[in-house]
Amino acid sequence: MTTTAAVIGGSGYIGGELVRLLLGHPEIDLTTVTSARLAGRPVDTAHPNLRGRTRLTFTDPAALSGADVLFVAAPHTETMALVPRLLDRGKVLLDLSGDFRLRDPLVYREHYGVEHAAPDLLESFTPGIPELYRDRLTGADRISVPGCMATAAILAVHPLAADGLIDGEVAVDARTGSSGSGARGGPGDAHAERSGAMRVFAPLRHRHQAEITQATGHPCRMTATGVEAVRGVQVLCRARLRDGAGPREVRDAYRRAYAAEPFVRIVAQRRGTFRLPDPKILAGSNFCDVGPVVDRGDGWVTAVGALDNLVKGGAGNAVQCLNIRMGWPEEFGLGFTGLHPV
Amino acid sequence: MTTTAAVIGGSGYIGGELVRLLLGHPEIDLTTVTSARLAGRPVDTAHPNLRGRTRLTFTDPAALSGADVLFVAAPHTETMALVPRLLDRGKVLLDLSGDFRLRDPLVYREHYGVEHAAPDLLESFTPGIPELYRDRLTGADRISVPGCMATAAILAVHPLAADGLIDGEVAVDARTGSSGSGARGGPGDAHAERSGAMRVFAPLRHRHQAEITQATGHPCRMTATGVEAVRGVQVLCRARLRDGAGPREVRDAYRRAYAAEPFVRIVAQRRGTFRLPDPKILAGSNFCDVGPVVDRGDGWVTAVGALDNLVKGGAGNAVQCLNIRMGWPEEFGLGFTGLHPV
Amino acid sequence: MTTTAAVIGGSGYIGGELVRLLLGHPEIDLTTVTSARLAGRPVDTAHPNLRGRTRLTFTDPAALSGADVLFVAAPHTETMALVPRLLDRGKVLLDLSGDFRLRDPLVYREHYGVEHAAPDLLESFTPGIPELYRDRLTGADRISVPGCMATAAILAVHPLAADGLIDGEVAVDARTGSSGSGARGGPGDAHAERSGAMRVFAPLRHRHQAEITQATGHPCRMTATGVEAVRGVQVLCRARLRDGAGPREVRDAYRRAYAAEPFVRIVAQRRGTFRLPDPKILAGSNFCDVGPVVDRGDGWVTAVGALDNLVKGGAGNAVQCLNIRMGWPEEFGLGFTGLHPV
Amino acid sequence: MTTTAAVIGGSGYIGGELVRLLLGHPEIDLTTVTSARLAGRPVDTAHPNLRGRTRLTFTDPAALSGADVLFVAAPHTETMALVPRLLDRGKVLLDLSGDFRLRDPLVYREHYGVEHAAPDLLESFTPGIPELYRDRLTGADRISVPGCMATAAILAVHPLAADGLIDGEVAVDARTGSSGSGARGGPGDAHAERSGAMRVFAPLRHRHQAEITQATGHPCRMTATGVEAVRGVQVLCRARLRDGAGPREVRDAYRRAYAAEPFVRIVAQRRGTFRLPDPKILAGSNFCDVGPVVDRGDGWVTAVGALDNLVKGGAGNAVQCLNIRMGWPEEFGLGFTGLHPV
Amino acid sequence: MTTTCPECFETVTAPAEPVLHEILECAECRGELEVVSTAPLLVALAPEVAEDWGE
Amino acid sequence: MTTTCPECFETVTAPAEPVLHEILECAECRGELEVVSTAPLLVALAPEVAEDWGE
Ligand SMILES: NC(=O)c1ccc[n+]([C@@H]2O[C@H](COP(=O)([O-])OP(=O)(O)OC[C@H]3O[C@@H](n4cnc5c(N)ncnc54)[C@H](OP(=O)(O)O)[C@@H]3O)[C@@H](O)[C@H]2O)c1
Ligand SMILES: NC(=O)c1ccc[n+]([C@@H]2O[C@H](COP(=O)([O-])OP(=O)(O)OC[C@H]3O[C@@H](n4cnc5c(N)ncnc54)[C@H](OP(=O)(O)O)[C@@H]3O)[C@@H](O)[C@H]2O)c1
Ligand SMILES: NC(=O)c1ccc[n+]([C@@H]2O[C@H](COP(=O)([O-])OP(=O)(O)OC[C@H]3O[C@@H](n4cnc5c(N)ncnc54)[C@H](OP(=O)(O)O)[C@@H]3O)[C@@H](O)[C@H]2O)c1
Ligand SMILES: NC(=O)c1ccc[n+]([C@@H]2O[C@H](COP(=O)([O-])OP(=O)(O)OC[C@H]3O[C@@H](n4cnc5c(N)ncnc54)[C@H](OP(=O)(O)O)[C@@H]3O)[C@@H](O)[C@H]2O)c1
Ligand SMILES: [Zn+2]
Ligand SMILES: [Zn+2]
Repeated sequence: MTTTAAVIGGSGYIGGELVRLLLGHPEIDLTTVTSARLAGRPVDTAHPNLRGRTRLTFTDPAALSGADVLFVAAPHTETMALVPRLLDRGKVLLDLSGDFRLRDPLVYREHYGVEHAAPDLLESFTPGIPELYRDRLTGADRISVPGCMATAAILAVHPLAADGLIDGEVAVDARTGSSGSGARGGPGDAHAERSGAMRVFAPLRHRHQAEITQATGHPCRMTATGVEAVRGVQVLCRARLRDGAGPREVRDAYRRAYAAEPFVRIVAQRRGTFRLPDPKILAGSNFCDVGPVVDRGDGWVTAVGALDNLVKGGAGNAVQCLNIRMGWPEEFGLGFTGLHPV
Repeated sequence: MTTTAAVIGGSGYIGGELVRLLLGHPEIDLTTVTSARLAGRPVDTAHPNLRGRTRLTFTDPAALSGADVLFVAAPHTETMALVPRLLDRGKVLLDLSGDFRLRDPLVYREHYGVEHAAPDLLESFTPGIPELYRDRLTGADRISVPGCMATAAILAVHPLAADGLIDGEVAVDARTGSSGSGARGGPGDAHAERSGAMRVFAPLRHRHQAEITQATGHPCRMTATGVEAVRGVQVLCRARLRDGAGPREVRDAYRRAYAAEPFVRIVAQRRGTFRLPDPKILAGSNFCDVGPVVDRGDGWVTAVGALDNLVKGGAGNAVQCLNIRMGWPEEFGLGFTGLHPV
Repeated sequence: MTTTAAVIGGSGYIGGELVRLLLGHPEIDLTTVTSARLAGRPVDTAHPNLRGRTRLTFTDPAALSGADVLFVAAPHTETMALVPRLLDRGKVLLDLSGDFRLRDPLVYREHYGVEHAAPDLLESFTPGIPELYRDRLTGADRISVPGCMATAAILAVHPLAADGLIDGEVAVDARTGSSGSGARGGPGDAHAERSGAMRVFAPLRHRHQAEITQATGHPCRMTATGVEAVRGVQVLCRARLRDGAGPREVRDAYRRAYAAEPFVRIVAQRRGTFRLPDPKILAGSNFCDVGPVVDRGDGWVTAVGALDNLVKGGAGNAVQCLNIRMGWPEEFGLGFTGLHPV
Repeated sequence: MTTTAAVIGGSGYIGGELVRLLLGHPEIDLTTVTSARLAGRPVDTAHPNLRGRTRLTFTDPAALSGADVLFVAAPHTETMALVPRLLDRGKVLLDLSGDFRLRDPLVYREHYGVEHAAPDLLESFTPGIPELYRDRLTGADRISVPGCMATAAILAVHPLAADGLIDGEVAVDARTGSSGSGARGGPGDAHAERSGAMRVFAPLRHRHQAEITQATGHPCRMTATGVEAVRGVQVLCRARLRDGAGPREVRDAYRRAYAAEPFVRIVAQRRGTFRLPDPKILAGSNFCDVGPVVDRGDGWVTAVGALDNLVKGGAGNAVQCLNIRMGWPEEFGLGFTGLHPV
Repeated sequence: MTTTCPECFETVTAPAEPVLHEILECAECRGELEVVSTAPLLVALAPEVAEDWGE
Repeated sequence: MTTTCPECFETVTAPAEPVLHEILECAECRGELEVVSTAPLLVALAPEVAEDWGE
């Protein structure tokens, strides 16, 4: 018996990626995809890659009846008003916005500039990070999937933090493609303006730094730059190794943390063209590649992380969380391995 | 004594390019740049490359007082209403829109879908094509600069047409970058949608084909595809050689036509990476590169043309026309040669 | 019981794509991947997207023992010497080079500049075009997969040709990404030279035109241009409709030809951003999108085709042919639908 | 009376840019451009943008006779052997390699892995950084132009360092386009591999960090990533403000340092698409844009710098240094302002 | 009338008779400045329109 | 015979009879390892081929 699923915010970039993945998922029957703007029109109107793969049409969000699983892919600050009304429409709810990621409503207000509208719900959400919270996810009915750059940074830094190998602050330098800002762009997103840009759109205090701190326990200083790419996030995370920690401890920490992980690969090689994580070869795949480099001279470590912001940085990660929650094989719906060259 | 100039539509892409070129022109004093949307704000708000090069602010079009030379870079179908009101504000007017390019108002209606609002003015405009009409331009007070893809095709085909080397129809396959659609893009111009695209936006009857026919005397069948580039137009023009015409006649025709032209280069080489015209190396320059290839087997010729749509395909060509009109050296303001690599 | 497969030329771009697809194929056991240059080293050395997906290492071609199915992805003009030695190493052989595509050795010499080394084998190969030769493929032990641009053009034109809707010559204007020239580039393939280029590398008589003529029965005049893309081919094919053929007949022909085809989609829409076939959204997928546009005024048709040169234009098409040959579901190994945005 | 100039290493990317700039320089007569590989062939063979602009052919380096000014644009570690033999061939020598940038031969060995071949000459070179050493450059006969990323970082950090506003180490995160590696690429530079990449090619201890330390007096920790671009370097430099230093002191420091600089612009705006330095709009121009952002909360500053690696990061900066040395207006030959959009 | 931009500390020139809540643009940092007092002239920074990338 | 990669500390398996100065590749970090002693088996990291960008 299949499980029914609905995607709220199905006309957006994350919504489209959810639809793509759920259509290929052996246990899921995707029944509803919402869009107010495109209600009644075929889903492939917004997602031309799905032509020939589905005959679904968009449902107006107001007409949503319910499903076993709800994926919410709506804008932040709007989602916190939506979610309370959605809770009884599905058994499991996965939110991909920023609204239920931060446990502390004060931190939320600091980073999103508005008061949280449903602070009581915050504690009921489990962070959608399989590599850190797999056990809790098996029983979670409300899952909040982290931000794309946050996921890359958390997975890049986690082995160091978990093993207590680093001291103090983590500096995160993030680069992202244009799909990270969603399908509703402003004038700065026009191709002629954005193409080939290196745009430091967040020179400091990017919102995701609060998520990184929450997950790793380390203060975080983060910048974010838009570079030429549609999909793809890369983070460079620097931290000081604590005394006694060196290349061997670092390598061991990564191996231990990720040996059994289906979607994290350690990439830190000495030869070849792709020596460290590069999102170029990850488009469409659910991998997060991570790789540490230790400066033997001065005891700092740089951990590189890369992923596809719409997959492991969003829709794919949500599907992986659901697979864990339902007890399905973790790879279901996530078999695509990425392309090279591309 | 310098000549004063005004740019109407100065916040757009063509307008910005005109400002860039006119600021570097030794005979011109750029006094007015209009924008309704940005009136009062610095010109470098819209054109960040001009930071430190000008302190001009945008003037509301309604407040335009006048100048010796007016460059009009406003949208087509709106320009024909503007121009009559502008005629007494300047001695020389150069229009860059499509509104005064076609001599026949019926052809205009066929291609622009609306009735021409100032048909009586059409005959008073001289086509801004130095290579074909240099003599007429020396005395022209109203100049209509052709479309970007039209210019490339006209210059690519002209030697063949002028020497009567081809018969019948010319098929033009045009490719263009994203700046060709101006600064006010729609959803399809968003980076994530437009990046890496090969978008056949005009599978037939692109408007520029009427200009090509008018200038070359040959019927024209034209398609246009948006490819990944911000600047740059390339055309492939195919025609049947008339009997007796072969490689030698073709080469001779190009040499004769363009030997003395400052901004047309014949590029048809047998070695190297850039054998035929490629707009990649033309960004910012006023060159139109053209190169014919004759199929010795079957008597067809393919003429390739390339240019920067904002320069030789628009603003630069307008400046060249003005230089001719004023009796200034034709290269004034147009000295930039293009970059490699880029 | 699974079927064993070997990839000869496994370090190249087509080879890597074959490995990717075959690793995901439910009936295939990929046992051997050859490379002389990288013999003994892990397959993911050349194909970093496969990290974590395979532990195979490259085999020296000389040490190849055999497999049920052989995929040959070696350079043209070299493959015709290889194939005779390979015939007894496998039950089914699929060649992806140009060496066994043209039935007539004289046409081969004309287009490849050398004498064919194994002309007697030519007739024994079945063209790997499921949409035209599905029946023959069910019994074929030697399959020659067509060229990437040829496949796009053949599938774009086939319904018109099969229904006798067009007269005379077909003009094909092809655009291709950089992976089309394989992993062994020359100086012109360097990123700084190739990026953003519009390089007319074949202004006339591209080799694939002979394949198009052979498959459609129409003479073909073909140009090919490298544009900015890594993967992706697009063709614009123009032909004159015969008297009496119009938009309705054309639409019907496409529907009839492709109604039941799993990997050809008819894309010719009047709204939206992706109205006609665009390879941008096909990367990694086995679709060939085709779309005809009829000029009601003058009775010409432009058929647009698009595909991923490494998938439907090569490796994916080969796998589809094998699926037919083996009686497996045609989609096996080819489920990836493509991404948007990307 | 014009000054004669020669470019050694004229077939490379820096060499080509020098040729472009020198051909447009009103005081320079470019007499010699060397290349061993292309000796005797036209200069536009390597630099197709110069077609129609010069009839020079390449000279074999062995046949170099001499000129008033020598620009040396040869590979590092090879240049230190060349320069001693060149010293008597010209009055002024400008080296663009890394060989004469570091005053201390031990630091050179540490970063270049080989012993310096001409350590006695090191002290005789003046660093080619007009903004720091204009006075010394007026009398300099040997000038060593800094590295492209080093120049961006030095100019971004200099006002902070000069005014003593920062403490301790500067962390530099650099991004660069593909032309930074010169015209002789390896397999990793192929378009299909490099396009769209985010390649952390120097996760630590990039050579330029020694130059940054030497010029600013601060220890430097530097990473470098290749991103999608042909031209363009961007650096993010982070440092801790010393007690008492805040936004006002920082802004003042930049204004004081660069008020009169012709080629440094302060870009740190609160509105618009290009708020902080972005190399996208600098291609071909000699500007280095710099912009500081102060975190009012925690007292750190992030200084962003951007330039075109071949111009202000190399050839243009060399020409500016020469202009200072010769007492010519500093803008001679460097008038191009950059394009937008592009 | 002039005052100082609270963002970049550049001098900002207001029209002769500034109006309360009028918006000025700082020529240096292009920040939008709201006139919050006219005598003396005082301005406050209007909120920055942030880009919303990478969520 | 096995030893430990000096770069990534992964176990490296050498052929049965390793030869002095033979080059092995570490399966984990793909570093080139030169056999510097055979009994006991010891390997040293061959120099990395750096990319040379941004000069
Ligand atoms: N893009 C990324 O890389 C990424 C990664 C991880 C997480 N996220 C998060 O995922 C969410 C969606 O991002 P996106 O990039 O897909 O944005 P998007 O492309 O702009 O899509 C937004 C979607 O939300 C819908 N929507 C808007 N307001 C709504 C409301 N009040 N109620 C219900 N639906 C509403 C829109 O539907 P209509 O058609 O009705 O307008 C649209 O389908 C955001 O919270 C974002 O922060 C994005
Ligand atoms: N882009 C090209 O490659 C190219 C090449 C050759 C010719 N052209 C032609 O040049 C013209 C401008 O093209 P573009 O690409 O620069 O377009 P654009 O970027 O959209 O700019 C249009 C400009 O026109 C102004 N404008 C709009 N309506 C106006 C009106 N009613 N009166 C006065 N000004 C008005 C706008 O000013 P506000 O700030 O007030 O909105 C803006 O400055 C078009 O006719 C186009 O066809 C374009
Ligand atoms: N690229 C495309 O879009 C495309 C599409 C359809 C068809 N094709 C055709 O597919 C074939 C492969 O193309 P490609 O783009 O993958 O080229 P590629 O990247 O250059 O790869 C060529 C492969 O052939 C191997 N090879 C070279 N000489 C060989 C020989 N004498 N015997 C056995 N193997 C040999 C190479 O292995 P080593 O490691 O030993 O050098 C390498 O694995 C070509 O015939 C091409 O025309 C290509
Ligand atoms: N690319 C940048 O962004 C950049 C920026 C600043 C500084 N630099 C520095 O500038 C120098 C040139 O860089 P590039 O990017 O232009 O490199 P490139 O494109 O590889 O060019 C190197 C040039 O040096 C010549 N050459 C090689 N060996 C030589 C020798 N032994 N004697 C004389 N000439 C020799 C080559 O000439 P043949 O034709 O004879 O081979 C070629 O003209 C390097 O030191 C680089 O570090 C580069
Ligand atoms: Zn200000
Ligand atoms: Zn290792």
